[in-house]
Amino acid sequence: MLKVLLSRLGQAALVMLVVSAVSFVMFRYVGDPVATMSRENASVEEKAELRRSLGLDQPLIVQYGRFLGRTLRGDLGISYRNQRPVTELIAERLPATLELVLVATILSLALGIPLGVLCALKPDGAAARLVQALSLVGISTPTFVTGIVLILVFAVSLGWLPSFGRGQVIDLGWWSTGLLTASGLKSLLLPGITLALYQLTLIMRLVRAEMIDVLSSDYIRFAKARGLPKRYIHFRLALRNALMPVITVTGLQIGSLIAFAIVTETVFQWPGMGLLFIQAVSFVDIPVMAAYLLFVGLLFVLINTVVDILYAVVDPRLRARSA
Amino acid sequence: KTLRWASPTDITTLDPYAHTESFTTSMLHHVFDPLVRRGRTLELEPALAVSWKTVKPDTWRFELRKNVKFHNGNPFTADDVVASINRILDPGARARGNLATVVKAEKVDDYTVDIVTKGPYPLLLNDLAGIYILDKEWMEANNALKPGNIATGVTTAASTTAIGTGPFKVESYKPDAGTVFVVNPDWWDKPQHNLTRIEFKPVKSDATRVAALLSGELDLIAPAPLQDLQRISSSQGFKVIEEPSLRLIMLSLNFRPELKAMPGQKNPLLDLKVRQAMWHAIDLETIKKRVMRDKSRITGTLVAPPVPGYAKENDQPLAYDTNKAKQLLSEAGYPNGFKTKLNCPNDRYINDEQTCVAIASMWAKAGIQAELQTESRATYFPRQDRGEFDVSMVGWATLPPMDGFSVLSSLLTEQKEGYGGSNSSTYINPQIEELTRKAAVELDETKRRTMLVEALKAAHDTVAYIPLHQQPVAWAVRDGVEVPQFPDEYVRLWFATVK
Amino acid sequence: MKTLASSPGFLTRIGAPISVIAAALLALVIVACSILASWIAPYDPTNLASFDLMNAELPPAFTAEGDSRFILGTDNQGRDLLSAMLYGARVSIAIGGGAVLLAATLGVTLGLLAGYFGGRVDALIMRIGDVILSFPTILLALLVSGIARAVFPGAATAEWAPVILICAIAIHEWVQYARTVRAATMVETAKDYVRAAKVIGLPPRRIMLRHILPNVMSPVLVISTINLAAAVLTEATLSFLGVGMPPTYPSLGTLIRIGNEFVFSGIWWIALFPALALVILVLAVNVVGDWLRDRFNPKLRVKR
Amino acid sequence: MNAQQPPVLAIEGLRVEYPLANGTVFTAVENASLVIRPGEIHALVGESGAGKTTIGNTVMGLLEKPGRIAAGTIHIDGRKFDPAKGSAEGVVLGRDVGAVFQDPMTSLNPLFTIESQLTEAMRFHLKLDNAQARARALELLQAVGIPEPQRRLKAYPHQLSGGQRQRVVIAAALSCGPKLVVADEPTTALDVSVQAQILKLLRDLADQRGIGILLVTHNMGVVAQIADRVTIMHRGQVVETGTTEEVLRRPKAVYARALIGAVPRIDARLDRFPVLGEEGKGRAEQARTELRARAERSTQTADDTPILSVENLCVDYNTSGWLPGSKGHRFRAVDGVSFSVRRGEVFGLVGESGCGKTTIANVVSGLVRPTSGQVLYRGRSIAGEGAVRRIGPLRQAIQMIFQDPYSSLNGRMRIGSILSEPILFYRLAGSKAEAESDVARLIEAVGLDAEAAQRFPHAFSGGQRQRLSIARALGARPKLIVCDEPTSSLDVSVQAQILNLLKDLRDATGLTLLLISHDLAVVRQMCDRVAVMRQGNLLEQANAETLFERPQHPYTQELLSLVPTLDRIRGETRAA
Ligand SMILES: Nc1ncnc2c1ncn2[C@@H]1O[C@H](COP(=O)(O)OP(=O)(O)OP(=O)(O)O)[C@@H](O)[C@H]1O
Ligand SMILES: Nc1ncnc2c1ncn2[C@@H]1O[C@H](COP(=O)(O)OP(=O)(O)OP(=O)(O)O)[C@@H](O)[C@H]1O
Ligand SMILES: [Mg+2]
Ligand SMILES: [Mg+2]
Ligand code: NI
Repeated sequence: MLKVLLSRLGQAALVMLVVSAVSFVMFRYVGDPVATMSRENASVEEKAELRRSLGLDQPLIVQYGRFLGRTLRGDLGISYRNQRPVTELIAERLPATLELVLVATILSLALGIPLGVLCALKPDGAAARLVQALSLVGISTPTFVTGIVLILVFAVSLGWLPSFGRGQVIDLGWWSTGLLTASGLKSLLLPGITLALYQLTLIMRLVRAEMIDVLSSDYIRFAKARGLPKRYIHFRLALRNALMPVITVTGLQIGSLIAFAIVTETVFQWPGMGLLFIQAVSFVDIPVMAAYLLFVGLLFVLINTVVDILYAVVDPRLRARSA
Repeated sequence: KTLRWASPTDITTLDPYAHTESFTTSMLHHVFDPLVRRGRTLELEPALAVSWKTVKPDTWRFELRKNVKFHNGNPFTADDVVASINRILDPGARARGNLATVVKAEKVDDYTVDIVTKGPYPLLLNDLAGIYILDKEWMEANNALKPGNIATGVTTAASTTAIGTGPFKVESYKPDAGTVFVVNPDWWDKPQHNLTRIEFKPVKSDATRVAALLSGELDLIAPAPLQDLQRISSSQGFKVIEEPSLRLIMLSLNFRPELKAMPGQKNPLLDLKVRQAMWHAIDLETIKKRVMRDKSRITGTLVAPPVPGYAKENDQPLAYDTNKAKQLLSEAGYPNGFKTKLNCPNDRYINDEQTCVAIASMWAKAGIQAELQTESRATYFPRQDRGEFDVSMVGWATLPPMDGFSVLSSLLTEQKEGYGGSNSSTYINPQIEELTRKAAVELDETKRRTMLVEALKAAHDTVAYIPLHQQPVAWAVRDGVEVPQFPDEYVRLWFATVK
Repeated sequence: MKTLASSPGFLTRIGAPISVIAAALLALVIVACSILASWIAPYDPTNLASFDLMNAELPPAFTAEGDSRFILGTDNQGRDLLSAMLYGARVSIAIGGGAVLLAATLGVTLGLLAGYFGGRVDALIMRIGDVILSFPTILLALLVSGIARAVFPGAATAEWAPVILICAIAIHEWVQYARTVRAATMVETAKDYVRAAKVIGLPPRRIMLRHILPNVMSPVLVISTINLAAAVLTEATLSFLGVGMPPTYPSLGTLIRIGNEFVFSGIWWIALFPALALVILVLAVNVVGDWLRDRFNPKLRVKR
Repeated sequence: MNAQQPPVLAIEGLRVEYPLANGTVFTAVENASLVIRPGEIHALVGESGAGKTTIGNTVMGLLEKPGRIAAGTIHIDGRKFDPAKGSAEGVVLGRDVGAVFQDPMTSLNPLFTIESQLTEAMRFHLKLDNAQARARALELLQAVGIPEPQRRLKAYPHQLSGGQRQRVVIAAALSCGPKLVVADEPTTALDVSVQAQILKLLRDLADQRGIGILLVTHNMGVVAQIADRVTIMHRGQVVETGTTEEVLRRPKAVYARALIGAVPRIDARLDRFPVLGEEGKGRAEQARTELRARAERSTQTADDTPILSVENLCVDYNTSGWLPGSKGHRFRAVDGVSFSVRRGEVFGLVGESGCGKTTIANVVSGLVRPTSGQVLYRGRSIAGEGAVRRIGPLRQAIQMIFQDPYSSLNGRMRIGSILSEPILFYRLAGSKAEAESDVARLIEAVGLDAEAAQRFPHAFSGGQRQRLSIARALGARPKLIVCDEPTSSLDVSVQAQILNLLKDLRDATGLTLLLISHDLAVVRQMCDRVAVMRQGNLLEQANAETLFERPQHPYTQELLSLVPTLDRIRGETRAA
């Protein structure tokens, strides 16, 4: 156990190292912080001075070396934009995003799995067709359009739900939660749905596809021969066999939603990680981007480790090799 | 009385010296006061300084207002001014360039301060209007006498706390979620507003902002997207207020020996006739009507009317005339036109991409094949700075000094000795160079303005840039909210009233 | 046109239900129209001189204020919307389809390798995947286009844009395929039929491609048909950020994005028609994909 | 014996069809009738592919997808079966009808423990709580003779041997006290002692609880031992039905007579297995002749050097928990086994179910890594210590027939491609067309129609799949075949043909066989030498004749005494 964990930690460190290296190459192409930081009227000399003071005039490799050195000392740097420590910025945004992703994931799993099973049971039924067609319409509509349409319907026309923001939040230590107030919960709904839509469709269709295969297998026939109730066969037995791709995809989705739910967070002005990141990109806030990407690298190694463990939980045949 | 309002950008920091964004400056004006400020008609008027005079060409003396208290109860004195000026002069201060010509501030007595400039400097008051005064005691107590410095890794409490003398106090500041201001009952000035509380929420997405206004979650949105104005003003209970902004949109032209689009050949843009042809070929009227929805103001010069340096006689766009354009091109030796690149941002100015597509299409009719590329501001501006473009879009608002000199010194002069910071197209005109340098030290305002006008005429005649229009500032409010608009796009809620 | 005519017969022969035939035909028609855009489109929207800003935002011909010259109306620049859509579909299909194909091929290959061999190979591929996942498509696209520009100076031109876009999207998307395929491969590798193939002495490559691949394709098909829509929309985002198609050559996604800005002001057609086209395309591809997927499973093959 | 009570199962004029992909319709069962009364064990025997499984599936309403009932009626416990609903009114599958599928390996869900799969039906049908269900599951496992039932309850299907899985399936079928049990070849993977135990269990259930049992089997000895009545099928039709005594002693139908005549004997070794007169001829025989002819002649026929030697082999299985790297416990499946097989020899490996036979086979074919010890092929170590890195060409030389034929055939490939794969891969055919004809020949040689190449594995009967998997092993033209229960689901006649073919190939080419089987009669007829295993250990190793005539180890003696034979027909044994 310990050995496996240690090796995963080592891998995570390596991933983060590569991520930071790649990001430094990338920063050359995302823009120039000096251009976004300096005044409109700034002279060439002023810009050069700014560049020098930030160390941006140094060769890339030197800049990277400095970054690594600082990071190893536990200092993730200061945002160019707000001049606040990057860790503070990320910690500030994490709760909002995690709550949103939680809601979206629960929504998409709670709806996607049963719908997928139903579609698999009656692949030619009218209801199944309708659900599938609707979900496809949902995903081929860009997120910003879905978001706006939801806002127009539920906020402007009906006035039931707020159109943006997190509503009232309660601070529990450093964690600010919107889950404890009515307005916070209401605010979660629209962005949650918007975010869940793609995931839901994907999960639904994956479940459906796998279930159709599983349902034709001998062990399901044997389960039927034992006279087990249909619901039990479909939702407990067969579903578990259909779960591998769902776990995989859900893991990936959770990771990318936490990190890059940019469009949804923008449309709903959700003060989360995606918004922080897109602002960092448009401001070319290199320290934020660098630390952020490191964080995301770690996040994905973590999530994928959990996913790998889940594989073994779901499928005993994989236990021997899950190292 | 609460005013809830939204704009697409957020306050980046509460530290007035740690940024260079005009939006944040305008927001912090609610919390801080400068020595001189702009009034309802944007004229400079006393604020924390009650009067001033030049004791020497390079030394200005300011008499300070008495009985002013900071939000934390500390009294306002000359020490605060000196500490604040020292703070902005620190090499780590991001806004230092806004006070570039100031050498130092000296306390004369508790309520008198001298400010020393590098030689004569006519625009000191313009600059000071954007320099807010912080509390020295508070800075000392919070280790914030110097602004945060990325190079040395120092952060200060000033980034998240604002203690000023202004009409409002910051109650809470949550980036991207909102900032709440409450009225400062002890403000030194007599309030012209009736607000007790301002809830500011950034809403980046245009459509969401409009939706939130219409759903009653906001009282004011600034700016309101042009294409939605129709819808807002036709909705019951809302109205649109608009005014042309100082920001002037123009096309910058490559004056290098070669065009990027035609490597190895002579740059046709070096020929005045070609530049005139390009101007003639743009149908400004249609762009105004269709793209800008009749809200913009067509301009023929490089500064907006309220700005010193503007002259009616310069404000003459070349008439739209495709045939004339073609003829000029033939005369210049390009009967079949030529190829160029046209680069534009797509998230910086109002309907910027649409404007550029329209221009490319109009030029195509005159035979100029413009290969259009649009991109996000983050990558667009650095490339423009590096001069990687042939024809590109530039917007200029002359802020913060709000003076035509800014156009001359940044856009029209050669890149050297602190001049020509944004002149990456390498336009050089000896006459303008000379006038600019003279105007820089001319303390006589009438003489100075004449110089500005003369220089801008030269720019017009040589088609240094092709000016297009002044962007509109359009806001939308719910009925009962009265907010004055200003061409510098500042939101000044100490003039606002709500019912 | 020959393939078009003969396809329904072909499909019925292999037992496709009528809905699948209809969907396949629809998809074919859309693809064919986009390929033939230069011939069938009433105008050439890429010819800048051909449209007039004065014609901007004209409603479709069938509405009261419509202009009979423009069947589906015009966009905000005065381009004929139908022509813009036809040309735009070409871009979208080429880029979306290309990206999905490339990503799926790459992802499936790496996923098979990781799942089959496990151990170090697996760890390496999966950690590369984690690195890739750490970057959003936007940044990868900036990187790809930046490097492409640096390596081939000519790559800045519009002709290269689709290639850059395909690479940029695929580089990000393959991970999803790889991880799904890897999971399925790990399960399949332990099964008797794979063991039987090992006993025959088949080399790993052949076992992976001939034996395991067909058994793990089902989630791949699901993901790729869904990702088609996502890729088309991603292209629009990337083009907006300046690494893709120029605004003078809008794709379906770009038209939707532009149109979206005008929906509020009652100019619905700019967004609606391209969105409809995209939805129809995605629906059709998914219907065909589902059917294909079922055909991969011989047990479901016989008509029910 | 309970002739007055209504039958638990009555089939009248049943006809079942499979529409095929090419549009034609295949009739698997034609006009079949059958009656089972309470307490009666009804044996259904017949040719492989005759439609036995199809009948069983139809009764349970679990006919594989395209299949359909075209005619006939079925009554279960007096109630009419409704084909539309797939069940009879008031008859609950699992509670009233228990089923044992032919393929026990694929019948168990790989993701759930034995315990959960055994107890769930009881929880639903008998409303037992967890503890009760668990206790009953333990009892059942004991009843079917699974050692260490406590531990096995926590095991997953893949951790059990073939025979153990089969017993779990039997236990599941019996768990809710059904009135009718459809048992499709329930003992194919069981050694004779366990088989005897299971048969006794079934007999007792029938006698004491009045359960009716439809027992599909190929083992005439089993039929003789426990069945009350027998129905013989051939090509989808019932050719004979009657009491066991009548049918086995005085079969009337030609096919029935031939079938019974072909039962291999355990009491004496014959040169060849007797084959049904008509079957031995025709295309199949021609194909076999060709196959023999094409097989490369060996240079040296007789040879004493061992082609395969297993030295001190130990194999441990780890059962790890779900956390990566967490330690589970180890289980030693093979414990210090040594033996060697000479070239051209048929070496038999017999023993208790779960004693490690398949594990040894897996090690030999390189699928499982030994914990210690090694395996030498022609003096070269191919597994274990000092194993050569690139086994490469040796792979062709050693082929394996899997115990579970169904799961060893890739469900998404046509039979044609499955069989041609080794041929093409090892370039044993010059061209695609030649490979195709090779495949056709192989298919015909195992007694199937060459048309089978076009079908997918799921469209075959159990025995047919087994033959296909044999054909695949032969296709690679190996030197050594590891046969894990190669004929367990074949009827005696087809079995005889296959075994004869293997024998012939051995004689002609010096093919070596490592034969794992529970059918001691087959072992006696086929093997030159035999090793007996129990609980991972090798107990005894001897010449076949010696072993069968004078078994040394008491376990061997016990095994031999339990072999069911035709002579001990049930009526007699009970009378005795
Ligand atoms: N993967 C595994 N994990 C744990 N135990 C296993 C595993 N595979 C097999 N075993 C155990 O190893 C023992 C030997 O199994 P093996 O399959 O070799 O038996 P076998 O002799 O072939 O039996 P049968 O005749 O029933 O097929 C059995 O007790 C079985 O439960
Ligand atoms: N899904 C299917 N599609 C087409 N034909 C099938 C299908 N399933 C079975 N068959 C055919 O139906 C016939 C009867 O099959 P069945 O499984 O009932 O045989 P069986 O008597 O049980 O034989 P065995 O003893 O070999 O198991 C066989 O010839 C088989 O090839
Ligand atoms: Mg069968
Ligand atoms: Mg076995
Ligand atoms: Ni026959």
